Amino acid sequence: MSCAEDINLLAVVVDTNPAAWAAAASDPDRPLDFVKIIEQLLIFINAHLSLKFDNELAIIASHADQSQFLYPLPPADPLDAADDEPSKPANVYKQFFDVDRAVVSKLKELVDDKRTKSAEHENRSMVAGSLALALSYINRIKRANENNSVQSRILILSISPDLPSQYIPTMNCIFAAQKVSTRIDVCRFSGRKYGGESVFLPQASHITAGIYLDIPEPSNLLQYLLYTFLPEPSMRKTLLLPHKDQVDFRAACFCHKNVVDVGYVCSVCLSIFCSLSKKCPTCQTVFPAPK
Amino acid sequence: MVKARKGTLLECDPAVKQIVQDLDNKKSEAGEKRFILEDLDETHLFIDPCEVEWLQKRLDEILEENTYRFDDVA
Amino acid sequence: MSSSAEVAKGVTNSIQEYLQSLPRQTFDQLYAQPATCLATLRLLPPIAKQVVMRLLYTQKPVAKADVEVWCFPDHRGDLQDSLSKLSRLHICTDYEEHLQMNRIFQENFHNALVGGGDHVSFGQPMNDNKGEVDIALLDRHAAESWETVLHQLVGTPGDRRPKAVTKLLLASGLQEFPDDGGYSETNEHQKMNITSKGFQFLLLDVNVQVWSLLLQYLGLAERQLNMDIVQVLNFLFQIGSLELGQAYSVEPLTDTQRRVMEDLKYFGIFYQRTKKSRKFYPTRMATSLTSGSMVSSRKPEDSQGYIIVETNFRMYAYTDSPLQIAILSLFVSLQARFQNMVTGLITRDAIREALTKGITSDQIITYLTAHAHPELKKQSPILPQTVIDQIRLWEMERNRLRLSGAWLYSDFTDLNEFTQIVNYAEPLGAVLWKNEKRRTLAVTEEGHENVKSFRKRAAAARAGGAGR
Amino acid sequence: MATASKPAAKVATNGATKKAAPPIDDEDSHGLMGASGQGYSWEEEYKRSWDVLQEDEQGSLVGAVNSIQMQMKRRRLNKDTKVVQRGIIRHLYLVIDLSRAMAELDLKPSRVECTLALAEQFVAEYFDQNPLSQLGVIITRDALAEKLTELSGNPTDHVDVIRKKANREPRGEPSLQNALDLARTSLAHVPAHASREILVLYASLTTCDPDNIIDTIDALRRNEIRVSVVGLSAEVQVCKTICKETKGTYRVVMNEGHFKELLFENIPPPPIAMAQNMSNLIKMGFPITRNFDPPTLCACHHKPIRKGYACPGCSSTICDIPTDCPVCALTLVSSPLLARSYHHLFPVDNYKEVIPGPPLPDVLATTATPLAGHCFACLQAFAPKAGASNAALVGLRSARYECGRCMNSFCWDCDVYVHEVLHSCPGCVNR
Repeated sequence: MSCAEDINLLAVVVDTNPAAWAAAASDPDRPLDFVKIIEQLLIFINAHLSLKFDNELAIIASHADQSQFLYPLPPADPLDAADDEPSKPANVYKQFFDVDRAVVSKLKELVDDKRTKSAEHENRSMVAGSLALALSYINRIKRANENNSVQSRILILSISPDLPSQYIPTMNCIFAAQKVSTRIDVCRFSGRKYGGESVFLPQASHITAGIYLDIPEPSNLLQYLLYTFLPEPSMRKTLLLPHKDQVDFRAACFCHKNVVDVGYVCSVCLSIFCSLSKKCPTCQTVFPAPK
Repeated sequence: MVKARKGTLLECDPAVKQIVQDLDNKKSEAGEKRFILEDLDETHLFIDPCEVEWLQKRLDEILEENTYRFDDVA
Repeated sequence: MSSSAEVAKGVTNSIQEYLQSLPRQTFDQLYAQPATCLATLRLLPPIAKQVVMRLLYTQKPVAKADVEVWCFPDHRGDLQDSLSKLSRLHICTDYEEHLQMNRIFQENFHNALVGGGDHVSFGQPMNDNKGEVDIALLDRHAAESWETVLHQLVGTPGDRRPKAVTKLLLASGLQEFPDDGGYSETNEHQKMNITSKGFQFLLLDVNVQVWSLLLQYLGLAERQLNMDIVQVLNFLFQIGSLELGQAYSVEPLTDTQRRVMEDLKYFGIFYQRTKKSRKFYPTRMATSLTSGSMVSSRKPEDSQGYIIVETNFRMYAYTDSPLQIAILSLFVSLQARFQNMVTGLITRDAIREALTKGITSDQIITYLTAHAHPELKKQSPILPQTVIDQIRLWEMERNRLRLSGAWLYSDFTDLNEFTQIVNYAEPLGAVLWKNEKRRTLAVTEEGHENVKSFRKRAAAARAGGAGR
Repeated sequence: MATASKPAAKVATNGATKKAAPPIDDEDSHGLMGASGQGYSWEEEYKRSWDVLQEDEQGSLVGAVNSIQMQMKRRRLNKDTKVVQRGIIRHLYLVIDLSRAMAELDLKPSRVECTLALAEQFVAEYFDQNPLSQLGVIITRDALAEKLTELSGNPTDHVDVIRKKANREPRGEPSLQNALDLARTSLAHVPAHASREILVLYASLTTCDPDNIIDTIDALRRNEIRVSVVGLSAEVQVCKTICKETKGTYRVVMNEGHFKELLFENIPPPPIAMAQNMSNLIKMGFPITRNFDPPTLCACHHKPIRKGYACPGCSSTICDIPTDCPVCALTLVSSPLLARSYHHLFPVDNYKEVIPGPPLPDVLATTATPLAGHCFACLQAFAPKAGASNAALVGLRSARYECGRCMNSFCWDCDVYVHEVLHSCPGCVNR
């Protein structure tokens, strides 16, 4: 089967956690401007669409308290209904225009949404939820094109720290992605006031044979995107692309969230602890006293 | 002196060559011009390019006559 | 097995070849339109696409050595091919050891990506308030028009025979006048005969058919109609980027482009409600023109496969289209026709008949594969192997003669001269047959000129040598 | 009814079990009618598949085909989703009968080919779902039992022995007792926190044993070993007894598809009975990957490797995990391996099918909360229930399922996907 005929599906997960972006904008060393990042991302997405007529796309915003499809829009969305209002100018390719408009207006909606302002959601990003949506969507596209092979991949633009409560769903998504050989590429921003080391995401890219890239210079984001993340999966055998050797497979204990080398695992629920205890706090199993 | 002639080189198996030669002879008997210009070897003939089309058609017919066939289901 | 991919490659190549034959200045004019840049990009091989994307935002020339290490060592050859293709299409130029992207291409492709610039190359949409034209109508229009063209090609009696179609079919050698008659202006409805090329054409995929006719049209436009080739090409690439079901304004088009539209209307590429309408609708044929691999991997519902071939050489075709049945009857002996299907046998006679018309076994197999029923497509190989082999065997048994135009050299007086010529011609691949004993040699027609001049030179040298 | 066409089962060994298996009563055999809705393959009549299909009013088959598909999919759902303690760390011996009875051709292409092919799939799937578990393979023929592989966590070893030609020839009589005893002694040293299981694929109706098999059953019970049997011919009393006594399951296959179904039922880890709960905290090491240049020798196989793991306990070099450190005996795993098992522990609740009621009067319709127009996860639009023509098709598209916790609606493709592959509810994860 030649790979020229494959349909390429790219699912982009954008971290839109307002708190993290606010912090990033005020970073002394490497300030990040959300609008500029999105502009560059949109060019990258258009580049993906321009490679082939058949290329498919999904963009999902991983917000502080929800995940939201930015593109494609859900059927019967009011934005769709008001289709003819802003007529497409003659100097834009129709597909690009649709994507850009959908992303921008949906993002505006998200930013204006008052619900997210509450403090408890601060610094959370629903990456696991977005991954789950992305995988469901990929599954749908694959089913719809049973006769053609669909090459899918996921790109995560991440800025927020890991959310320990999402560990299990995240891992479930990673294994689901691995099962359909969907690579998870990770593009991670980190500065003094944002980002920081992620434990989940390197595992995601490692297990699914994706690429993990820390962006050292956010102003050149577009170049990083075009160089590293544009080549479709079938090109990865041909082009030399960065890869991360050392992946931390150590686990964090459930009791103190410390990263442990040697831990104690409950034989019933597999929770990891850093010290011996009498009762498992996760599944309430009572352990016999150590002899 | 070296002689150069334009024509068509025909490569075939010996059986077909015999048929072609037979056709050539028949043509000559009928008083027409021979089309084989030169008999090169077992499997090669040099022939008149004008007759190629006719030859192909004729050969096809002869081979067809000699093909065993069973009646296809109607 | 992906025969449609091969076909698609063939078309892509023929477009590329055509483009490569154009002069450099034409390219600069072409790349001034972002839509053309986008369409050209989609014609490129995958590595070349990535190279373009990487160089797009690089202002300075990049050292070739740097580009080379982008690839794993065992794929360097592919990279070189891609780079040479880029330079032949004048997207990148080599300056000694550096690569520099064509500024015009760079700027306008960027415009395409960001939707910038002051141009109308992606078409000026118009509101269609009446909503009378929907996609189904466009599809029907396209299918009907194209079928009319094909019917005209096979010579089904009909009354719609637009001059433009006649001219193009003639120019592309798909049809010819019978030997006895001749073209006469007075008799336009004169029957023309389909050529063997025409039969082969019938078996191609629709997209391929469209493109091969369009390429003929381009040639015609340049040589006979005195059109500006840049405008025509830009227009063709532009319509590939339009959206199906959307109305577009005729206003921004140049006169040339309007003429092109007029000519191509008969092929079902556009739909206009009335002749003088200010707007036009591209059909699916138009919008899939530059769909990357040309043959879009996702076909609309109605063009799904309909042919089932069994190992016992029976063929069932779920179709009621007279054209498709006519095409099938070229190489299948049809047995029965039902309301929605025809059945037939793939017989030796039927295949032989097709072969005598100049159709090759490969074309038959490709056609059957491309139009195989989805159920059949689940198998691998798609067609039963016995049937494929048998069709090939039937072709081979016809080809018991191998013919090649040749020049026969004989009566060499001198063995030396003979070996001299053989030694000269053999490395050229010009020797078809030789016999040392009889001092006879057959060379190819292409090699004949070389051999002739070599003999002259040799004779002169000998004469000179003898004279001294 | 099933046994009528088969020779009466006999157990031709010692006195205690030497009685013919009683015929299965009718209730039971109805219970065996698999979810696939097919009967025993030897009972099947010549099937005229086209008679099953019925055209709808427009003469189309789409509706009929879809409703059949839907029935097939529906049964996959509705798994048990109660949160129960499960033995995640399993030690299982797969016992394969390779007696003459395996040469029968009632399963296609033959019993033995079918069994071994399914066994291969079973091994692969077993390790995929139970990454911390171990497996061994035992065959029995010529009245002997032979251990092909010791307990280990490497699927390729097991698949290799199953594929070996010498291990695929059925001959002689099987010995159930020998096989069970061999498995039992091999499982005896397994740590208490792990579950011990034996899975027997048994084709013969007899067994050729050296001793009283009832004693073996007692020994198995003492060792807390669970024995499950998948029978390939008719039900055999002795197998039923063993399974009952050891809390295993005994099922008899009806056809190839049913065979696979029954075999794969043994893949999810079994719940642990409270009485045998030997839960414990296990000390485990989480090694980090290391690259070696120049290559170094691994402590486990003494092969040169470039990439490996360092044991956090003793720093010796290991080539692959999961394993026990050959030097300090620490169990070495990685966090993803643990995570792979989590979905058994925290399953997603079954979604409820939502049946939109009859259209409400307009006044009410505006006040009632509208049903979502599309699937929450994949944006697939739900077709409105309109017109009775090809109702099955519409039913398929408009079927919607609702998560009881996040109240989001899903299409049935996503329902299946969430429960079979994703194991997290896309709606709940986003809260």
